[in-house]
Amino acid sequence: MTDATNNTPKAKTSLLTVSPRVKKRNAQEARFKAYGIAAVATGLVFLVILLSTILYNGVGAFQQTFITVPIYLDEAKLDKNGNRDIEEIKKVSTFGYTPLIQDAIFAAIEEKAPGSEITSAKDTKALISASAAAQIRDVVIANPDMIGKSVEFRILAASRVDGYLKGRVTRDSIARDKNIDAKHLDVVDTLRSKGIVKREFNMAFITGADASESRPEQAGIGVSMLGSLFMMLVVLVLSLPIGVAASIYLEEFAPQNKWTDLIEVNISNLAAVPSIVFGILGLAVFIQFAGLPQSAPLVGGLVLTLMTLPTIIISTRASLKSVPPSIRDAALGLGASKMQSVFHHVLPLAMPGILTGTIIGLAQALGETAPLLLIGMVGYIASNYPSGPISGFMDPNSAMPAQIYEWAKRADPAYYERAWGGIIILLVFLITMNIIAIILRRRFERRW
Amino acid sequence: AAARDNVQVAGSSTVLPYASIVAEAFGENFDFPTPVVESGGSSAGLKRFCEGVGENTIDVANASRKIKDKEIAACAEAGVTDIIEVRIGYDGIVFASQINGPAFNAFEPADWYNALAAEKPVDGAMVANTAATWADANAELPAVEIAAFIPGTKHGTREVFEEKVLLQGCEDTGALAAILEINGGDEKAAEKTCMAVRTDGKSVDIDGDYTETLARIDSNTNGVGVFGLAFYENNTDKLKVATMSGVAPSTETIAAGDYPVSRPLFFYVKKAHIGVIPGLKEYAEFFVSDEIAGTDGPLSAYGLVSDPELAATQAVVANEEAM
Amino acid sequence: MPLLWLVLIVLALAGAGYVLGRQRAMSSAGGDTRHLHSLPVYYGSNVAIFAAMPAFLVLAVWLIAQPLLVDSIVSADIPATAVPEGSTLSLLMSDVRRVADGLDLAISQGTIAADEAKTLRADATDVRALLASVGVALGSDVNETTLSAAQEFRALTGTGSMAMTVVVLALALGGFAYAYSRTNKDFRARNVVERSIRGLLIAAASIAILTTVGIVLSLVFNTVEFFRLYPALDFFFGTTWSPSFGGGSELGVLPLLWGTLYISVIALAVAVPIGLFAAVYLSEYAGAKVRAFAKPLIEVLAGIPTIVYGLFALLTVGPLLVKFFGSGGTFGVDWMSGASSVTTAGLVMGIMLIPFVSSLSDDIINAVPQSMRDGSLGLGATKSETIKQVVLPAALPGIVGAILLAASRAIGETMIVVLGAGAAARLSMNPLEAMTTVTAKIVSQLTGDADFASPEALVAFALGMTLFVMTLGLNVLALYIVRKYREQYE
Amino acid sequence: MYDNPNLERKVAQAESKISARNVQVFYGDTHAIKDVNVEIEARTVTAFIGPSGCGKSTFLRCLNRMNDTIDICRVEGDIELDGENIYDKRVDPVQLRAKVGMVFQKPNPFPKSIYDNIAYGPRIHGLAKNKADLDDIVEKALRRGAIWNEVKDRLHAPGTGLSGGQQQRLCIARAVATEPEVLLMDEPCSALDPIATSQVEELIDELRDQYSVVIVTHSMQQAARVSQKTAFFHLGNLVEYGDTDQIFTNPHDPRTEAYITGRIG
Amino acid sequence: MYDNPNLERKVAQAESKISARNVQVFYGDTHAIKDVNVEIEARTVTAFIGPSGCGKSTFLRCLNRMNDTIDICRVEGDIELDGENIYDKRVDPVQLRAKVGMVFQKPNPFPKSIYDNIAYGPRIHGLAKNKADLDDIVEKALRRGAIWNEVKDRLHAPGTGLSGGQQQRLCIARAVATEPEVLLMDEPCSALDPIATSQVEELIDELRDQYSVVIVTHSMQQAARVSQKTAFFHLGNLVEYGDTDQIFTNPHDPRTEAYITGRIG
Ligand SMILES: Nc1ncnc2c1ncn2[C@@H]1O[C@H](COP(=O)(O)OP(=O)(O)OP(=O)(O)O)[C@@H](O)[C@H]1O
Ligand SMILES: Nc1ncnc2c1ncn2[C@@H]1O[C@H](COP(=O)(O)OP(=O)(O)OP(=O)(O)O)[C@@H](O)[C@H]1O
Ligand SMILES: [Mg+2]
Ligand SMILES: [Mg+2]
Ligand SMILES: O=P([O-])([O-])[O-]
Repeated sequence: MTDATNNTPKAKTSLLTVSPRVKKRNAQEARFKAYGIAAVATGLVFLVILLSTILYNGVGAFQQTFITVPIYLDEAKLDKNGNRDIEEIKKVSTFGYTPLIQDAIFAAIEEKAPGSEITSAKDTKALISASAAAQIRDVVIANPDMIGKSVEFRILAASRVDGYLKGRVTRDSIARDKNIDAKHLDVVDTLRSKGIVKREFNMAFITGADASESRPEQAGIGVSMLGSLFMMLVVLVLSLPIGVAASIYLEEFAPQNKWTDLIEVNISNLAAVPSIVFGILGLAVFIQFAGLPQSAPLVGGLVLTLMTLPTIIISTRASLKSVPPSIRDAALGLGASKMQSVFHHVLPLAMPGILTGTIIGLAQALGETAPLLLIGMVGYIASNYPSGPISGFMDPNSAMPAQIYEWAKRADPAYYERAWGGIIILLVFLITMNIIAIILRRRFERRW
Repeated sequence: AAARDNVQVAGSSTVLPYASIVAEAFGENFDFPTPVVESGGSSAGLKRFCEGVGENTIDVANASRKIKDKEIAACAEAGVTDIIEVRIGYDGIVFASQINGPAFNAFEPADWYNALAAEKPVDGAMVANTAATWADANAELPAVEIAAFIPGTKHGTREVFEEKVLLQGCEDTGALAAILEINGGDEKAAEKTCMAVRTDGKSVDIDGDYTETLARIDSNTNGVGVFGLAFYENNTDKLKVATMSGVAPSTETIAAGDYPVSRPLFFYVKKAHIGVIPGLKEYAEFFVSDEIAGTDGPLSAYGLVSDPELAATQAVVANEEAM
Repeated sequence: MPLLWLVLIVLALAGAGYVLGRQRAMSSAGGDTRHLHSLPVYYGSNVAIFAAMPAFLVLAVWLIAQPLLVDSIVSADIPATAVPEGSTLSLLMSDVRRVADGLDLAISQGTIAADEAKTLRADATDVRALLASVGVALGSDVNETTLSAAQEFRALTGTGSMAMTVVVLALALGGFAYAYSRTNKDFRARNVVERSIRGLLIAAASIAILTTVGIVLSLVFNTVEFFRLYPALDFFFGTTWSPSFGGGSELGVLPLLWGTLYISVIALAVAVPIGLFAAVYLSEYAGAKVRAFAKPLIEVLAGIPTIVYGLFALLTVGPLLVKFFGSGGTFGVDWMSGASSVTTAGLVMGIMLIPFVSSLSDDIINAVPQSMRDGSLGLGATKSETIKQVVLPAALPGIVGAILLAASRAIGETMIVVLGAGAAARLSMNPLEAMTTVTAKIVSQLTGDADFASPEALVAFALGMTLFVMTLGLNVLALYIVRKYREQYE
Repeated sequence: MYDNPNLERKVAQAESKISARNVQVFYGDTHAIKDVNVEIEARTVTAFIGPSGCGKSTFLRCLNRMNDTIDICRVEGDIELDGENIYDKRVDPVQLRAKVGMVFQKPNPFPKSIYDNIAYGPRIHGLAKNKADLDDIVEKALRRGAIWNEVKDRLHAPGTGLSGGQQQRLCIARAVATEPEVLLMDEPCSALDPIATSQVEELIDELRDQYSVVIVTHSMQQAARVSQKTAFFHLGNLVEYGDTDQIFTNPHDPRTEAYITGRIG
Repeated sequence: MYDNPNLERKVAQAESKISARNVQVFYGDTHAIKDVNVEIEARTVTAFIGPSGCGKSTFLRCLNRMNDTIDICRVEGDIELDGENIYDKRVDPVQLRAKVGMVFQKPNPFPKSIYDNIAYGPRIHGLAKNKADLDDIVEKALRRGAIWNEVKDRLHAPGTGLSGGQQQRLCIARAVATEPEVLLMDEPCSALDPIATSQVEELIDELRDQYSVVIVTHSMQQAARVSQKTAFFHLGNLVEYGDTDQIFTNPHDPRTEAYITGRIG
């Protein structure tokens, strides 16, 4: 061992003066770190841009314009025979109620805004929502004794009127609009100053059901939120345990051979299958073969489960793989069974990665529309609130993203605003879900 | 399995707005549950319609075109034999540009043919379309770059656009005759050539919805797009509509047959489900009733061109006359 | 007995089995767990599993099989002449089921007595009105055939349910007794319980396989049908995609594949560097607080509905790019004619994919043991050298997995493509031109207006199948690469 | 030089606990253990010595089937524990490992609290009747692992935050807590200071009253101090096996002699 | 008892390489190193001894600022290398660590090939002009790490597939390859067999010609064999520091004596 002595000691360099090579390396280091910061900042900047766009466009949906007027429930029109027979009252359709409302509004205009250009009751049609008739009919059927009386109602204003109060509709913009005229806006201004027309917080947007194309002012996201909720329950309850169980089997128990390779490739391949193809599968398997009901959140949840499974399995396997083998050895050496070593030690250590996969998988499932298209959850599904958990899973319903997607397509710009409002709610839903997972994840995170 | 008690409708997204208005009113006025109206396109709707009879298939298919013979055959193969065809009215197709954009006020089919054709006959040979501005197509149109947003090949509207505008324009300009001369009288090929749209970016296919077309026109001053009448009527503040062949589009001019570009809308009812699915017949009858589909009804108010022969349609539904 | 009760009873049996099994094991060991082969919980669980599992399995099978059986018996009794013209037996049966359900409901609401329901006659009672009064709407009046079939249906269902209850309870008790009798201190309860768990794990893993089989099956018939109508060669090697309603469409897949590849590559070119750098920064440089804050925020990007990204592409990014590259733009080049382009969609999709890369990679990087880093730092490596040369290679398999997931998502995305990249299929090198992807076309052809039996609609299935096979190839390749470069620490 | 106090102690009887016959181990194509025959006696400490990489750890891991966890590892031959072949299909490796405990070469505490590290084994084997009992077991194990005083105030701190030597003693305590019949120790003292080493050696000596202990060590002195039997491995072969004092004073095989005299100090 | 051949060798001069003054180290609230003052001389082997958990590793890690990587760790006081304060703001820890190399207590080869493990340092520091040069450096380092013969045929096999002792020698070779001025070794021989140990000790002795070596060891014999200076730590305090033979033959502090005489063998 003489070669060491041939080594001439390196020239002494001061620690305080940084050598050129180290300078270069440090510059590299600084650049590398800067890239990191830039990357995080880029992500956050885009987040801010997207979120502010969403908020800017969507907050309007949380307010709505209402008209509060007394309406005379004319017996001659609602109960011709005057015997308060509920079946007969039901025969009067919503079309029969519309004139009553128009009369009431016209009366209010004549009283509060005398001299307006609105000269007939029919002309007030542009001011009120078509939903009003149904609203009043429901009340009357529930309380037939109201007939013949004058009752004060708070009814929705038409979407154009609402848009006028929100600044979306202007006097210029209605120039060629056949649905509303400047005279209507004049009246709205007056009635507003009199407190009859008011813009208020719109709870119905958060709790309500979808409305038809011609009544954006009535549409709410509540029912489809429940649809999403029931769907996500199915997804969570199925995909997390199944995904984790499948990963555990594949990563810890399955023999390593061509067969497991096939499964592995196959699972990553499933992640690349377009979501609409899962819809095709769902339609064939769950509806046509298994005979589950159409448009049901249960089916939606099953389809989304199949779609999210690969995401969860891939991230779970990756994090199971990263648990050091010595931990497994330690447990096995103590006489723990393989199963015990996995469930007691490996799984908790892999939990952060599993939860990340779950967050991302569920986020994807929560925002997915395409597969729902084929199993009948996209469209006009203004169902009522599910009457219980079973009907929540089985009755036709939509889901938030499908609802938003539909709204974004509709012609009336009022729906565009609602679409963004819906996105806000979807994000709140998502963030709530994430926070729970993140809190869990932080409890499991530990570097060793 | 619990029996299904709601009417299940699927199909065309063009018909969806009207169907949703009807379904909503139906739910409000009848004791039956509100029908479920899915969107997903005429093809997908009819496909599910023809999947067979039974509760796990839909009852009604909306379509923005007539059902095809091949589809009827496929239906029959799956046991769906008695189909009631209901025409609910017409969809007007309008040509509109940005409200603040150049003055596109009047179009002729020939303008569109000249602007968008892929190849045009010039001196006995087909040459690629070189029109760069609308003025190149028609000197009276503004001299701005061509930026046309037309329905993508998935939309039935595209077929109508090709036949009623491009092909018509081809004929009007005499190009059809010239092409026939060049290709030796192959009519089919000639028509196909007439309807081929240039692919150099002057014409943009929209596979999305009218909202997408609107967004594109919003951000492109020179843009001209194809819309449904109802959509236009809800967005008159952003869009300016042009006349076609000198006629302004409106429910009246279309119903009268003056405005040239429109198409019928349909829904199809599975006769076998009538009497089994509660409310199915009532829904169909309600849909075509005067209250709803008449000229004063909410559908017309929303932009559907009421069918002048509505009474005949009502009779078809009432008598459950299969095709 | 209502199903719920049955389930509850079995569960109760299982619960009791748990307690008793545990007790028996304990007492056989004289109260000292040390003499037991397994922990007492395993003995309990063993009895519980034997009591519940077979019973529930049979219950599940029964619940699926009984209606099929009853249906076939009842429909066999319906004379062919009773089926109205144009209708089918299956529709008649759904009416029968509805009436039977309605009768059940009527009985439970006390509208009619149970005996009355059995003897009801269609000509004597207005069954439709009766059922309407309990909230079951019927499409037409009930005739005698339907009603008697419904009564038979109820009778059979009742018998079936009775039998099911007996069988399930017997099984639960039998399983209970068997497992209980086997319980003693030398019984290998843990092994038995673990075998059941392992069975569950295998079942879970096979769901992934079944899904694949299902997807292939649901695509393959229509794909074959498509190739019968359209030559496969033209499909695979055609360079034009132009479907038309009148027939004579050209449906070449190449432009779509090219668009898919191009857009995905651009999206990954955005997402992978940003995501990886973000992951590295968050796991290696950032303090605990920054990380706790930034990571979840970035994850929100994955949850924003794609329609928002689509609109963002269409309304913000596209016009911005046109401002740069369009005619009369900042750079004075005329490379871009409309807002839609491969780059528009790619950029925006890349943003959406950032968290796929960053979050998953961050977890994997975090799992690399500290001693690896110490080893490198101790040699005088800078942090970035350590990360690049030691940490990232050690985390490679996981990172590749994350990138694959992002790529998969890019390939499967529709909304952003439709709004950001346009709908026109084109074979072009220019990244500022509009193109489209296979997935977008699957959706549009599937939801379009073409005749559903025509090649224009069926092509969606062929496209799905093609994409499936191609991504399979890509994944095989990725697996091979990971295997080759995999570096296992410890 | 080998002042071994234990040698004087009577080895009760030469009852065999583990007997290995014709054991071969392969890692893929590598033949790591070649035809090893050895009898490990009950109530005896057996030391495995030999140069690094000679297969001591590998052979040790055969004795409680820890090699099962290495995919490419293949074991041939018979290994019997109390006359029963441990590679028999009917044998539950889990049960085997509860009887044959192991301390690994690299300390590998669980990323859990110190308490939970120790309590884990007793919990899964049901050794404690109640919480107090468990506390008791944990304390006793930590004491036997000669680490009680250092950690008694932070039983609920993570086991991974200990110094290297502390971690190793924690692992020893953890193995002892499950009360195995045979304890396999792979260089248990390599990270320990002399005092801790002597405590562990005392523990080993104490365990010998009831259990068999197999210890891999690089320290000739340690082998001489604690073991009654010594096995010398070389390149995968068991070169020599016999009474410790015989091996150290009068090795039969020249390789053994070379190794032992090649030592320093 | 301490047959130390090196003691006779002349220690060239008592030039100080590293001097630590009033060093305090805290892990969060734990005060792990308490007011330590020590001069580490150039061309000298200094041994740190002391019971497990007394802070040897911690103090060692201060000397090349490896403690920077532990979030909760805080160092106070002055440590100078060649008269320059290594905790000075202007000092780049990277440059420092290139000068002050380190071998860790637990072997931690990179998950790379054996060759790449060794070549890693020379590559980042740009020590090799070309491939042949690098091959040379790798071979030399592996020879000095006394592992060349075992791995020369599988330089491109992964470093993690080696036995424990082989891994440790690989890590030593890796540290030597970057030619540090000071080499810190945290129990480098704890996983080694006697022959490998003696090879490493020879290496240490050889390194002393040019470098300073600081070695943490639990083996009194080893400390006596290889070091010229010894520091005895106890509960975070540096109890005694002096010439090795003085410490071992004539300790001033009763604690040192207790520790040394408490040893066995
Ligand atoms: N997992 C493995 N895969 C492949 N070869 C291995 C594996 N583990 C050990 N070996 C090889 O088997 C031989 C014996 O290794 P083993 O770990 O048993 O040595 P050892 O005697 O314990 O050495 P040390 O004293 O250094 O720990 C060595 O050549 C080693 O490289
Ligand atoms: N990362 C850490 N966090 C908290 N405490 C630590 C950490 N590392 C070490 N300690 C504590 O600091 C003290 C000194 O530890 P150190 O590792 O320096 O001991 P040591 O002298 O090297 O012991 P050994 O000889 O066992 O390796 C111990 O009490 C230890 O528990
Ligand atoms: Mg070993
Ligand atoms: Mg230490
Ligand atoms: O959805 P459409 O069929 O009307 O295009």
